[in-house]
Amino acid sequence: MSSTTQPVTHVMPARHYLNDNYGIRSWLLTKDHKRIAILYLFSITFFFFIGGIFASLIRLHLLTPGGELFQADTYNKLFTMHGVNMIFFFLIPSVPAVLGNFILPIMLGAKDLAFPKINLLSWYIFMGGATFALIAMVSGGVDTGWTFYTPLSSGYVKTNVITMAVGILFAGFSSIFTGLNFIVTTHRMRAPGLTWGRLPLMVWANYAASLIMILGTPVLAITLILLALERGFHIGIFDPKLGGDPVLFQHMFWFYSHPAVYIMILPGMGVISEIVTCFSRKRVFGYSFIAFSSIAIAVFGFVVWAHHMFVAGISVYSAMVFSLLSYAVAIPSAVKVFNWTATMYKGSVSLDTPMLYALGFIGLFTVGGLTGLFLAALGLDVHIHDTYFVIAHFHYVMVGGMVMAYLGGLHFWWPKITGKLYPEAAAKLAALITFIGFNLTFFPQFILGYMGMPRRYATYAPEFQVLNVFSTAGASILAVGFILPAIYFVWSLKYGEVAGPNPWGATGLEWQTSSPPPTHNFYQTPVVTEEPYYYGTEEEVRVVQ
Amino acid sequence: MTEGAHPTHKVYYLVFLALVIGTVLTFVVAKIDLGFLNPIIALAIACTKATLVILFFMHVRYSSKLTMLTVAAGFFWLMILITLSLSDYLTRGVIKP
Amino acid sequence: MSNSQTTTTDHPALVHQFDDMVQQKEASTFGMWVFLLTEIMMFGGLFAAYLIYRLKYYDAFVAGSSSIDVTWGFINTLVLIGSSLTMALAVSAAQRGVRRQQQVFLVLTMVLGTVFLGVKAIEYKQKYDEHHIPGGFFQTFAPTDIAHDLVEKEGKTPEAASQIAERTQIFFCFYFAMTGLHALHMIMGLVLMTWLLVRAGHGEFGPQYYTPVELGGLYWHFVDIVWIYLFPLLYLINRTHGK
Amino acid sequence: MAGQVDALYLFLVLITTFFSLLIAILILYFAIKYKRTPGRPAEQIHGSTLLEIVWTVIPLGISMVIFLWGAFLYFHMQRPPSNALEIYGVAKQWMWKFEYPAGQREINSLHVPTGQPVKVTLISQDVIHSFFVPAFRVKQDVLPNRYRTAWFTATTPGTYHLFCSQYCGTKHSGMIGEVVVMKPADFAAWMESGKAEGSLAANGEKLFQQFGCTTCHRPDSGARGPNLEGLYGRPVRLQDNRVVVADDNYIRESILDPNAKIVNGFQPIMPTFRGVISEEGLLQIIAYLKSMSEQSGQPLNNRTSPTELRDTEVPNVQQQMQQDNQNQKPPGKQP
Repeated sequence: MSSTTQPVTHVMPARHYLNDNYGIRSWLLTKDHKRIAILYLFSITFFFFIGGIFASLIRLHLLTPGGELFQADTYNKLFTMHGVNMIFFFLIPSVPAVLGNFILPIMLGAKDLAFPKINLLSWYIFMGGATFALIAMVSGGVDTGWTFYTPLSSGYVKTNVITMAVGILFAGFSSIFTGLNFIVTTHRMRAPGLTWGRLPLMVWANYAASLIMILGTPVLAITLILLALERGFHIGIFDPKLGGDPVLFQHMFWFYSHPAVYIMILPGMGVISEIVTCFSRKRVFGYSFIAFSSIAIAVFGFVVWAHHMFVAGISVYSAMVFSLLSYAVAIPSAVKVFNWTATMYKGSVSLDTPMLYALGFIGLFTVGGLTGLFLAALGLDVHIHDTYFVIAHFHYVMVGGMVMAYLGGLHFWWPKITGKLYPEAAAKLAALITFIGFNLTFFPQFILGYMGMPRRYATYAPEFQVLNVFSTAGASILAVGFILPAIYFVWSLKYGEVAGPNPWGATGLEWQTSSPPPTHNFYQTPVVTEEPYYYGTEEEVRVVQ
Repeated sequence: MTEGAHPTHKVYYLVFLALVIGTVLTFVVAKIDLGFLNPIIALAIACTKATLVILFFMHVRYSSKLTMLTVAAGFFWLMILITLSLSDYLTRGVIKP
Repeated sequence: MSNSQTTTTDHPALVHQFDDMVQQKEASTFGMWVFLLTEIMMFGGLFAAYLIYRLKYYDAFVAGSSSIDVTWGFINTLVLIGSSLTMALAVSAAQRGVRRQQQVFLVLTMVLGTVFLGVKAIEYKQKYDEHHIPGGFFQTFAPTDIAHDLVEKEGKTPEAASQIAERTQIFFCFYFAMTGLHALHMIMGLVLMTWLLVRAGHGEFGPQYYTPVELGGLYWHFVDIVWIYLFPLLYLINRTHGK
Repeated sequence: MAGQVDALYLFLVLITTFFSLLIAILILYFAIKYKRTPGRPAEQIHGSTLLEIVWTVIPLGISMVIFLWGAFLYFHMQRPPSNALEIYGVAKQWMWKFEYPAGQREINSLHVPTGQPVKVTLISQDVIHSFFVPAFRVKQDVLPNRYRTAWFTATTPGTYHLFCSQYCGTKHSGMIGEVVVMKPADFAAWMESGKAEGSLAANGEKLFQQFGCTTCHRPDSGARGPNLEGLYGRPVRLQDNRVVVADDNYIRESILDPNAKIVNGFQPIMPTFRGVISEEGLLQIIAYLKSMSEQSGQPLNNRTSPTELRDTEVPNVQQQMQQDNQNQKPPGKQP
């Protein structure tokens, strides 16, 4: 790390948001976006590990074709709860509600988000939803799959679907409020001189994701309400026996849940843009193309949902329309990948931990994105739909993409959040273990999928076993890669080196204030005079020496 | 720009009058058999009424472009939801399996 | 603009994250609009589903719609439009800082809103008496009267009438889901009004700060707009014959 | 079909490999080549519109090729050939039931001949299932309210997996079966040995009688219901002047929801049979109506083999025609 080799000893600032006041009330009633981000960090880390335990149990169970570990219905509950947990209570809030919440107002040079009370409220709503979800989980679990397809979920299973739906509904409203806050803050609270063309790409990406949150989530909300009504009162809206159409549920569900994958990945892309520029010491290649591709993904993301339904009985014409539109969303993603790669060209590249995660992201997201083309190709999707190919694809995007980006971002801004540096060697090791474990876990699943192993199977045909064993082995490595950071992050709080305001020599307003920042972020409102990622000559003199 | 300008009371009363007339008109037209035009007219009147409320009662006529864009985005996304869902339902069975 | 004559950086209602009242008002108003955007999508999901089933079961939707007493819906539309007017006037009064007028118009708005909900309650009671509540929770859905009317007034065959009547269940699903969600918004609106009324009583609103009333107005008008669409979609699908 | 799907798959695998390697190699190359060294600052580059255009247009071009290729295959998959061997499948939690027109029934196994297209018409009794035979690259969700079809042509004798691929509840992973592909001669022998008590059409005819359908659906001019002879597969003009084809889904709807589509010139006087006739019963009635169409000289199904199928059907149909004639009664009251 170039900056830490400099003979400068930093000291923690005397006053910052963490020591401004103490006590449980000062946290639970805080309106400081940074503290709310910390609250979110604890909450979603909890859910990440719960979901991770479910995942480990799933992988253990699949070690043998006969699935001796659990009964089929226990297994079904495990994958349902793994999905619900990870998607609604970890992935969707991960970057926006933790990193975005912390860093976005500072990046904008604002004192806080536009509506701090609503921000706090959104955390409480999230925790309310989490409580419902936990109640559903401990009181027998849910076994519908995270997709809740009717009429199975509305009339056939006997588990706590309604409780879980209410939990997800709450989590949804929490993300609506986060998105609302981000959008208003981005529009109305930028520092003087911070024009749209000077916004960091992290802001653009979170803005795009927020658009999806506010436009898509309400449709999920109404869908879940209808599902709960159908299940509770048997009103017939999705029940074929009463004239309802179960496929309509899928339309309404995927209208949100497909764009939702962009809620998950877009903020991650924003993180990557920050990291790649910083550790290449270079302005980003094609700024406006990356910025607008985020918006393009958000908009196009809404017109592709039925590619989850090519074999569900939708009309042939409609399937063709949705397939064609699905490719429209692939292009902006490709543009981003190429631009990040080009950013490294003739840079001054340093492979610190965040950069390792970022490079991992680019590679794995490329594979994940390209395998999405398989699933959007109509004739091919017929074969691989609902097989392990789909599982592998979205884990490449969600874990290989989003979780990598989240971890990269967490390492990148950890010094800013806590004022301390994590141990670099351990972190690099963890990044490497994660990368290897991830590929070993999920790459075999592409092959399994093409061989025809359907998803959500508690037992499977013996010929699939070898690849499943690989996958389970990989999962155990991956688990190590995820547990390590939890350990050394906690360690760094006490023993970590003091980071100083700008350990990476990065640009951006968040690095101009102290680490950790003061409660109102800046002692005086910053004025922006440069374009983002201005790693110009003075910078080189200062940082590279 | 500031979203502070408001119309006069006279405008409010006129809009109210227009809304009442629109309501009565919807009611009357619904009783006359115009075939496929019935729902179209009903929705056209409803859209007009909604536009009046949005423009005057909600002051969008006097607001920034951003507000107008927000309103437009709402209806645009609603159209995405409706048209693309219908693109399935209306073309089902067109190609004989 | 009206509120830029005086300095706006030392108003008691200014919260710390904003630089001045102008920024605060712009942010709050925009926030409300973004919130209404989510509301459009939430009702939009119902509208889309409604449209799909209406195309599929048109006869049943006509029959179900015609079984509702249109007079109540008509009255309610006028009531709600009236409340929108009083709300707009309340905002105007707040902007001018006339405390008495604010209170009068807010109370009027609340009265009209309550009248609307009262009428809604009467209608729901009718549905209950007629066994038109879908699902088997409150009572068994039994649209025998609709079938009877179809035979008597529309000249349908008994078989066709009973099949159409059976399908009105889906129509009533939407009737209750849409008007129910709307009524829920009305109730939330009334809570909001009460809060505004208290603050107006303290004389908090004036030319420099009336954003809460303005936002309450935006919300109330939005709820009104939803009803403007619900009225023809639920009450007037096809009234050209029958009662 | 499998070969064509595999070809597209291979094409995509090549594309994926190429671009993944391209990106990976570039990243590694840049990371090493432009490793941070004191004294060599980064070169600030804004971007290049030309490059942006290149890497927008090339992926767009490639993806359009993939789209057209995939759409072409899909279109093909959605249109079963007319000479297909027709099999009916009923899915329920958690088993598959298959019925052959000649009356053979199987549970969780499906016997098909090589070389001939096989069309499976599918319906679910409860939740959504999915008919998935990986070896034939065929998958189709099985809905509880509409018939869906899947078709394939098996080429190599053997036993293949049949999976339910749409999560359907507790024993989802137990809802598996096998597709047994046999040489045509073996298949014919198997069909012969497994013959049940009556063909689908014959059973359908029994139901037709039992539910009194013949009271109204008669070939004479005074009938209160449309004549169903020769109906199957033909266009029908409705009361509102729309023309629909009388396919499986139409017939199903007309039995369960008779008022939905009224044939021109008839009154909506048919009661619904929802909840009265089972899914299998509906399939039998459809098979019966289909057999009446084939009998009345309008073969929609130019089936060529195996001939045994026709042999088992024809006597039944004749028998049923005789019964029809016997059942002729004076026309009922005109509405």
